[in-house]
Amino acid sequence: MHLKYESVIREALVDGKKDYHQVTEDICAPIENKPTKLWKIGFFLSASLLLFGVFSVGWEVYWGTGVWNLNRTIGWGWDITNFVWWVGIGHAGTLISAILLLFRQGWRTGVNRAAEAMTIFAVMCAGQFPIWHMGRVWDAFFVLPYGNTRGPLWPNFVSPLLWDVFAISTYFTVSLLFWYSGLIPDFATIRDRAKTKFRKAAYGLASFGWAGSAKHWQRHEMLSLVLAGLSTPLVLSVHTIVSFDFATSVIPGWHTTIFPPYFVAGAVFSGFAMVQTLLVITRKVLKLEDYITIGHIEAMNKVIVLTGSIVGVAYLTELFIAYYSGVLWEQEAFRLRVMGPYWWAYWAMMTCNVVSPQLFWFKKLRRNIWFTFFMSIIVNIGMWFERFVIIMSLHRDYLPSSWSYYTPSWTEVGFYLGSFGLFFTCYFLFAKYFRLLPLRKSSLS
Amino acid sequence: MSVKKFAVAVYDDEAVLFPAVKKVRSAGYKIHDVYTPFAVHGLDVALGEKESDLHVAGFIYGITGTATALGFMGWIFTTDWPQNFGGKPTFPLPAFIPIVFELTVLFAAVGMVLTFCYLNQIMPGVKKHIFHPRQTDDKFVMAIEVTDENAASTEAFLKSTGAEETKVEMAEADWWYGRFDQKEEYEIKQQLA
Amino acid sequence: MKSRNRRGAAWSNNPWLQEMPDPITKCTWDNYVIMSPNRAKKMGAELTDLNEVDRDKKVFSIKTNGKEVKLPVLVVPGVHDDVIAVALGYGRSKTVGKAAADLGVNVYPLMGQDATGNLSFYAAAVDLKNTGETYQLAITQTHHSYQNDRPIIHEYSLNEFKKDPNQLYNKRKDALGHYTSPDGVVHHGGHGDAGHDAHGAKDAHAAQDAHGEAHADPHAAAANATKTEEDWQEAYRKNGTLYPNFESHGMKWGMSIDLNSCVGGGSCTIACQAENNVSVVGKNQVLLVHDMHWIRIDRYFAGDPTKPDSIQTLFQPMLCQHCDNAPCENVCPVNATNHSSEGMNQMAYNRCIGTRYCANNCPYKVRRFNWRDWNEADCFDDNVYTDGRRDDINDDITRMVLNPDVTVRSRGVMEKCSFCVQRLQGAKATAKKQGRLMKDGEAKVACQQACPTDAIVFGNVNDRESAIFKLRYEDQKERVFHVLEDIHTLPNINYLSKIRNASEVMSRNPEEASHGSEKAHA
Amino acid sequence: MLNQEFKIPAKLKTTSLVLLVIGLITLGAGVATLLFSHEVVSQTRFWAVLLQNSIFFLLISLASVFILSATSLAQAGWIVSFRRIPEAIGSIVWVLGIIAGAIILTLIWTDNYHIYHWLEKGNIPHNSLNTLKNFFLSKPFFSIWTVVVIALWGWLGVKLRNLSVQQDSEPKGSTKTYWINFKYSAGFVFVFALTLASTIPWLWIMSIDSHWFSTMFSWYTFASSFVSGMSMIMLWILYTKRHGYLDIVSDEHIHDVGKFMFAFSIFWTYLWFSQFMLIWYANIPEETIYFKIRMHGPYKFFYWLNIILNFVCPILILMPRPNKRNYFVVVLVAVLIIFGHWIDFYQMIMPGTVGADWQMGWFEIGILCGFVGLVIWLVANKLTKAPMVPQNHPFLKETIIHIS
Repeated sequence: MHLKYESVIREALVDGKKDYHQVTEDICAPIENKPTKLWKIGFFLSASLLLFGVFSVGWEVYWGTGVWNLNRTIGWGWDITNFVWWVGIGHAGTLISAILLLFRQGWRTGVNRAAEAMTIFAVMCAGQFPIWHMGRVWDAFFVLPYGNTRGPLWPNFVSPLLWDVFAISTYFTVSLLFWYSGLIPDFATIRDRAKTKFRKAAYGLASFGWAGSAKHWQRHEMLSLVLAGLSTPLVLSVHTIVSFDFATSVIPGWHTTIFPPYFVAGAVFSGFAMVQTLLVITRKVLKLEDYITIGHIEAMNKVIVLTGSIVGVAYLTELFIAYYSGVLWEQEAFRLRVMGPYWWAYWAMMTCNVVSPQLFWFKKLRRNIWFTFFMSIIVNIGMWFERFVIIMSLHRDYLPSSWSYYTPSWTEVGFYLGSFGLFFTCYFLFAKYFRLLPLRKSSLS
Repeated sequence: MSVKKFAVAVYDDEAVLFPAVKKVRSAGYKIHDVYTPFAVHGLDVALGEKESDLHVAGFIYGITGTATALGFMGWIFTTDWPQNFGGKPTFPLPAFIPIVFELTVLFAAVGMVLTFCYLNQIMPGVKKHIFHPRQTDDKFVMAIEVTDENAASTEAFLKSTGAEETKVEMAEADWWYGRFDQKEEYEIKQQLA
Repeated sequence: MKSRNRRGAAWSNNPWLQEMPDPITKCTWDNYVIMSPNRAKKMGAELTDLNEVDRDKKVFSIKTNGKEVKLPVLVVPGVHDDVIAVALGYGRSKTVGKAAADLGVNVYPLMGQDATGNLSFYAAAVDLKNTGETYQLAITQTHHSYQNDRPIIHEYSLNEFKKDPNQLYNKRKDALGHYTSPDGVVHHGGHGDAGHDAHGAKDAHAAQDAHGEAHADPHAAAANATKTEEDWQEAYRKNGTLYPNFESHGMKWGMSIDLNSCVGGGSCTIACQAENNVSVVGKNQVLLVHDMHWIRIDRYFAGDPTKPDSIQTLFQPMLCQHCDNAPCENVCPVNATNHSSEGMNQMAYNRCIGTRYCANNCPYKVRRFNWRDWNEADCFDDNVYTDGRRDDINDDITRMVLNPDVTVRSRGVMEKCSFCVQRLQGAKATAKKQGRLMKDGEAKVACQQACPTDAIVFGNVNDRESAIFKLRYEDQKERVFHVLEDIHTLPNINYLSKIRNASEVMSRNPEEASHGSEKAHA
Repeated sequence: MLNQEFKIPAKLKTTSLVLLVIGLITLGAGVATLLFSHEVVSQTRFWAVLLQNSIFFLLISLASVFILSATSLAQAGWIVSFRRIPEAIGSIVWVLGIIAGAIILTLIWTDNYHIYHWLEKGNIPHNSLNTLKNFFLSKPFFSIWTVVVIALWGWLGVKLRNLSVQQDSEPKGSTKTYWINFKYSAGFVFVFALTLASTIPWLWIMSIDSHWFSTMFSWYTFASSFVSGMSMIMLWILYTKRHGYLDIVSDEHIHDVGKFMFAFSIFWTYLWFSQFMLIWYANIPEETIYFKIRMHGPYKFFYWLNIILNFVCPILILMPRPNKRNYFVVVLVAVLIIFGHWIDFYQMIMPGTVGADWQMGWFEIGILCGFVGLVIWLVANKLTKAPMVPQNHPFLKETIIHIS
C-alpha cells in the first residue's frame, strides 16, 4: 500500500469525498442516461455544419481549386492556415497525456481523456485540408511509397510535405493507439455495468475482452509509459515538421530557424486553449465539476500563459532579427507584416496571443471560469491569425511584379466551418458514448 | 481450454487486498489471478510477477523502423532512381531525419500495441470470464483454482483474509471467442445449480 | 485623346491577344482611360496603396464631340497631366465572335474629323466626370515600382557605364566573392579592387592577419585560385553552398535576356502561348490572378510619379529561371518536378497532384497552376463554363491551334516554362539522325524566335563557341547578372543590365548611390 | 540527518585550488606569450579562449538559477531534496558574471575587432538597412545591457538562495517565504526570457559572426547551457552524496535528474538540428557560410565531435532505465555532456575569431582547468554556509517519500 503524500500547498484533484464506486457512477452517468436536450441541439448543429462542409468541398472538387480565391502568388491561404491551426490544436491531448505523465503531474488525469479524444478529432480535421487542397485529389495516393507499374517511381522523401504525410499519419496512429489502449479498461467497466444486450455486446467488442488481470495491468502500465515516452518527441516532431513546410523555403517570413520550437509552443498554446473551451462546457453540461476542478483549469491557464509568453518572445525575436539581419528581403517581409496590407492580421495576432494571455498572471482571472472560457477562444483566434500571417508572407515577396492579395471565397469558409462540424460531431458522440474521464487511483487524493 | 473450479474472494479496498495476497501466498496457495478495476501500484510485485519486457520489444521495433526508413530511402535515392532535386546531395541525410524519426516511432508504437494484445490475449471478439460484475468498477477480486475437495476450505480461508464476499464457481480459466451479451453453457449450468 | 488599338480591332476576337497584358498598364480584356497621377488626384481617382489591392476602378464619363462614354480609369505614371487616352476597338457585338463580344466600350463615336476630313485620333476639348460607379479591371501586375533598392534589376546611365563598365561586375564579385572559399574561411586578399572591405568578412581579419601574404597555406592557395577573373563565378557556384556540385556534361541550356533591347512588346508571351498550348483563362479568372502566361513581362516605373518627365520605364521578361539549385524542386512531395542533366527544371504533369508548394517556394513566382479545367482535359464533365466569357479554344476547329508536340494540361497540375523542350529534343534528334553534332542556333525557343529586337539569346552554355557563351563570358560579361543570385538559386537565365541613354537613373536611390556594393551584399 | 552541514573534504579543496592555480599560471603565461605577442592571431586566441570559458561557465551556472525558478513555478516537489546545490551554484553567478563582463567589456572598449568584427568601422555600414544593428551593436548599448543583465542575474541568483535559507529559520508550516520565492522565480523567468533566451547570446556570441544571423541562436545556446548546467548539478549531488551528505536523495531523484540530462540532450539536438537543417535546406549563402567553415572547413572535427558528445553519447548511454540509476554511468555522461557543450561553445566562438588557426593546446586546457577549479571552490564554499537540506520547505516531506 503506497501512500501518496501531498503537500499542504497542493489542492485536492477531486472535490467532495468520493469512493471508487461513486466515481464510476458519476463518470458513467452521461453514458447510461438518455441524451439531454442540450446534447441533441449541439449534435444537430454540428452535423449540419459538417454537411455544409461536405457540400463546400464537393463544390471545390468538382469545379476545381480555382473556386478558392488562391492565386498565382498566394498558393496557400485558408486551406493550409486551417490545417496548421487544427494540427496545433491536436497537440494538446497527447501532450497532456504524455508529457504530463512523464512529469508526473497529477492534475492531468482530470483532463486527459477528453484532451486525447480532442487530439484525434483535431488531427482528423487537420488532415482534410492538405488532402482537399490538392489540385488533383483523386491522385493523392501518389504521395505514398507504393510499388507501382510506372517503373521505380517513388515519392520525394526530401519534400517537407512528404514529411507531413509521415508525421501526421504516424501521429494519428500513435495517438489513436495511446487513446484506445487507455480506453480498453474503461470500456470493460461500461460493459460490465451495461443493462441492455446491445450495449453488452458492443462494449464487449470494444473492450477486447479486458478483465483487469494483475499481469495485464502491469503490461498496460508499461505500455502507457513507453507510448508516452514515444509520444513526447512525436508531438514535438509533428509541429516541427509542419513548421518545416515553411521554414525550409527561401521565402522571407517563412525561412526562419526559430520556427520549430516556436510552432511547438504555439501548438501547445492553442491546444490547451481548445481543451479549456471544451472542458468548461463539458464540466457544466455533464456536471463533472467535482472532477474537472478549478485547480485543473488554473493549471492549464498557467501553461497557457507560459506558452503564450514563449510565442511572444519568438515573435519579437523574428521581428528583431529581421531588422538585425541587414537583409532587405527579411526587413521588407516584416515591415509588411506590421504595416502592409495585412497589418490587421498581425495586430490581431499580437493582441490575442501575446498581450491578452498576460492577464493570466492574476490569480483571480486564472481561476475565473468565464474569463478562462473567453480567453480560450481569444487565444485560438490569435493562433489562427498567427498561421494566417505567416502564410500570407507570400503576398509580397521578392519580385514586386507578382505581388497580390487574397480574401477567401465562400467555399473556403464553408470548408473551415465544415471542419468545426466534423470536430464537434465527433466530440458529441464521444462525450455521449465513451467515458470522458478515466478512472484512476491518482484521481482521488 | 477447460472449465475449472475457482474459489473467489472479493475485496473492497486495496488496503485489505495487499495483506490478503501476502497471506494467501505464504499459506501456499497458488493465486490464479487478481482482478482490479485499475492498475494497483506494486500488486505485480506482491504477486511475484516478473517485470514486463514489453519495452525491450518496443526498442527492437523502433530500431527496425529506423533501419527500414534509412535503408529504403537510401536505396531509392542512391540506387533505384537517383535524381537531382534542387542540387541536393544524392544521399541527403538531414532531409531524411524527419521520416526516419517518424517511422521509428510508428514501428515501435504499433509493434508494442500488437505485442501487448498478443501477450494479454485480447482482441475484439475475445471473451474472458468475469468473476464479479464490479471487478471493473471498484472491487478487487482474487481467484484461486480449487478442486472439489479443497473448495470449501479455500473459501473459508479466503473469508478469513478479510474478503467482503467469497464464492466458489465454475469458470473458463482462459480466453475464448464469444459475446458478452450471451451466457456460456457453464455459466447457465452454474446459475441453475 | 490619344488612342492605342490592336490593329483597330481587326484581330480583336483572338483571345490570346485579348489576354495579353497591355505593355504599360498590364491590363487585359478591356479598354479604359489612362491618366496621370496628378490628374487622378485632382479628380479623386488617385493611385493609392489600396488601389493595388482593390480591382474596382473608378468609372468616369467622357464627353467630347457631343458624345458620351463611360470608362474605368487607370492611373499611369508618365502620362502628361493634361492628356487622357483610350484604346479603340472595343465594344464589339456578338457577331464578331465569342472572345471579343461585349468587351469594353466602343469609343469610335467619340472621334471627330480633322480639317481634311480624316478621322481624328485626338480631341482637344473633353469633359471628364467621376460617375461614382466602379468597374473591375483585370490587371496582371499591381505593384509598379521595384522599390528601387530591391536588387533584382541593375540599371546604369550611359555615362556611368562609360566611366566604369565593370561597375556591375565588381559589385557582384564583391558580394558573391565572399562565398567562394571552399572551406568557408574567408580570405580578404582574394579580391583586389573591392574598394573598402566593408561587407567583408566575418573571419577575414583574423585569417588575413594570421597568414599575412607570405604564409604558404592550403587555404590561402585555394583563395588565390579564385582570384582569376573567370573563376569566381564558378567558385561561388561550387562553394557558396553546402551541396555537392552537379556537373552538366554535354548540353547545358542557358538563356540571356538583354534589358536594353527589350521593348516590352509581348510577342514572346504570345509566341510561347502558341507554342506551348498555354491556356487562355478569361477575364474573370485574370481578375482572380489566375493568369497562365509562362513568360511575362514585368514592367516597372521609376521616378517621381508627380513629374511625368522624370518617369523611366523598365521591362523585365520573367520566366522560369531553370535554377540549378531550384527551391521548387526540393519541395514537391511526388517528384513531379526535378532537374535534368541539361540544366533544365522539368515538370512531369502526369505526376503532379497540385499541392502548389513549388509555386509558393519559387522566388520568381513563375510557376502557373491550372486552377480550373481550361481545356476539358480532366475527368469531370462539363465543369468549364461557369464564369462568363471564355475563349472558344475548346471548339473542334479552334482546338486545331494546339501544338501536337506539347501536352494539354489538365486541371490541378502545375506548369511553367519548359525551355520549349520539344524543340530542343527535336533539334537534337535531327542532328543525331544526320549523324552530326548539333550546331549553335539550331535549337531556338519560341520567345527567342518571336522577339523583334533579339533581346533573347539561347543556346548551349557548355559550347564555348555558342552565342550564349560568348555573350555571357566574353562580349557582355560586365553587364551580366542573375536575378536574386545572392540566394544561390543558380539560375540558367541571365540578364544584361539596362544602360540608359540618360543623365540619371531614376531607380537609383541616394543611399544606393553612396553605398553601392553593400546593398548587394545585404 | 536533515540538518547536516557540508564540510569541504580536504581532497576537494586541494583539487580545486590546484586547478585554480593551474588556471592562473596559464593565464599569466598567456598574457606573457600570447597577449604580448606580435602576432594578431595569438592575441585573438588569448581573448577568444577567455571569452569562451567565461561565458560558458557563467551560463551553465545561470542554468541553476533557471532550474530553481522553473521548478518553483511548476511547484515541483522532487527537486527540494537537493535544492541547496543549484542554490549554491546560482549564488556564484555574480562572480562569474563579473569575470565574463570584465572580459567582454575589455574587448569592447579596446575595439578588439578581431573578436567582434562589427567594432571595426565600416564593417557594418551605416545605412537604413542596418539602423537597428548599428544601435544594437554599439558600444554604449552593448556595455549598458551587459552590465545590467549581469547585475540582475547575480542579484537574483543570490536572492533565491537567501530566501530559501531564510525559510530554514521560519516556524514549521509557514509558507510565507515560499510564496515570496515563487514571485522572485517568476521575476527571474521574465528576466531570463529577455536576456538569455533572446538578447544576450545575440550580443555576446552571435555578433562575433557579425553578418550572420539565426533566430534560433539564443534558444540553442540556452539548451546547450541548460543541459550542461543540469549535468553539473548531477555531479555535485553525487559527489556530496558519496561523502555522506544528502542521504534523502534517493535513486529516484538521481533517475529524475538523469531523465533531465537525457531529455535536454535530445532537446539540444532538436534545436541544433532544426537550425542546421533549415539553413542547409534553404541553402542561402549568407546563412550557409556559418556552417561551411564548420562542416567543410577547419572545424570539421569539432562539428562531428559536437554531435557525438552531445547527442549520440547521452542518448545511447542514458536510454536504458538502469543506466540512469547507475552512479558511475551517470557521472561519466555528466562529464561528457559538460565537456561536449564546452566544445559546442568552442565551435561557436572560434571560427569567427581565430578562423583557420584554431588550436587546442596548453592555453585552452589550462584556462578550462582554472575555471573548473574556480567553480568547484566557490560552490563548495557556498555549500558550507547552510544546511544541505532546506529545513522548512513545504515540499520537503513529499520529496523524501518521492517515488517515480
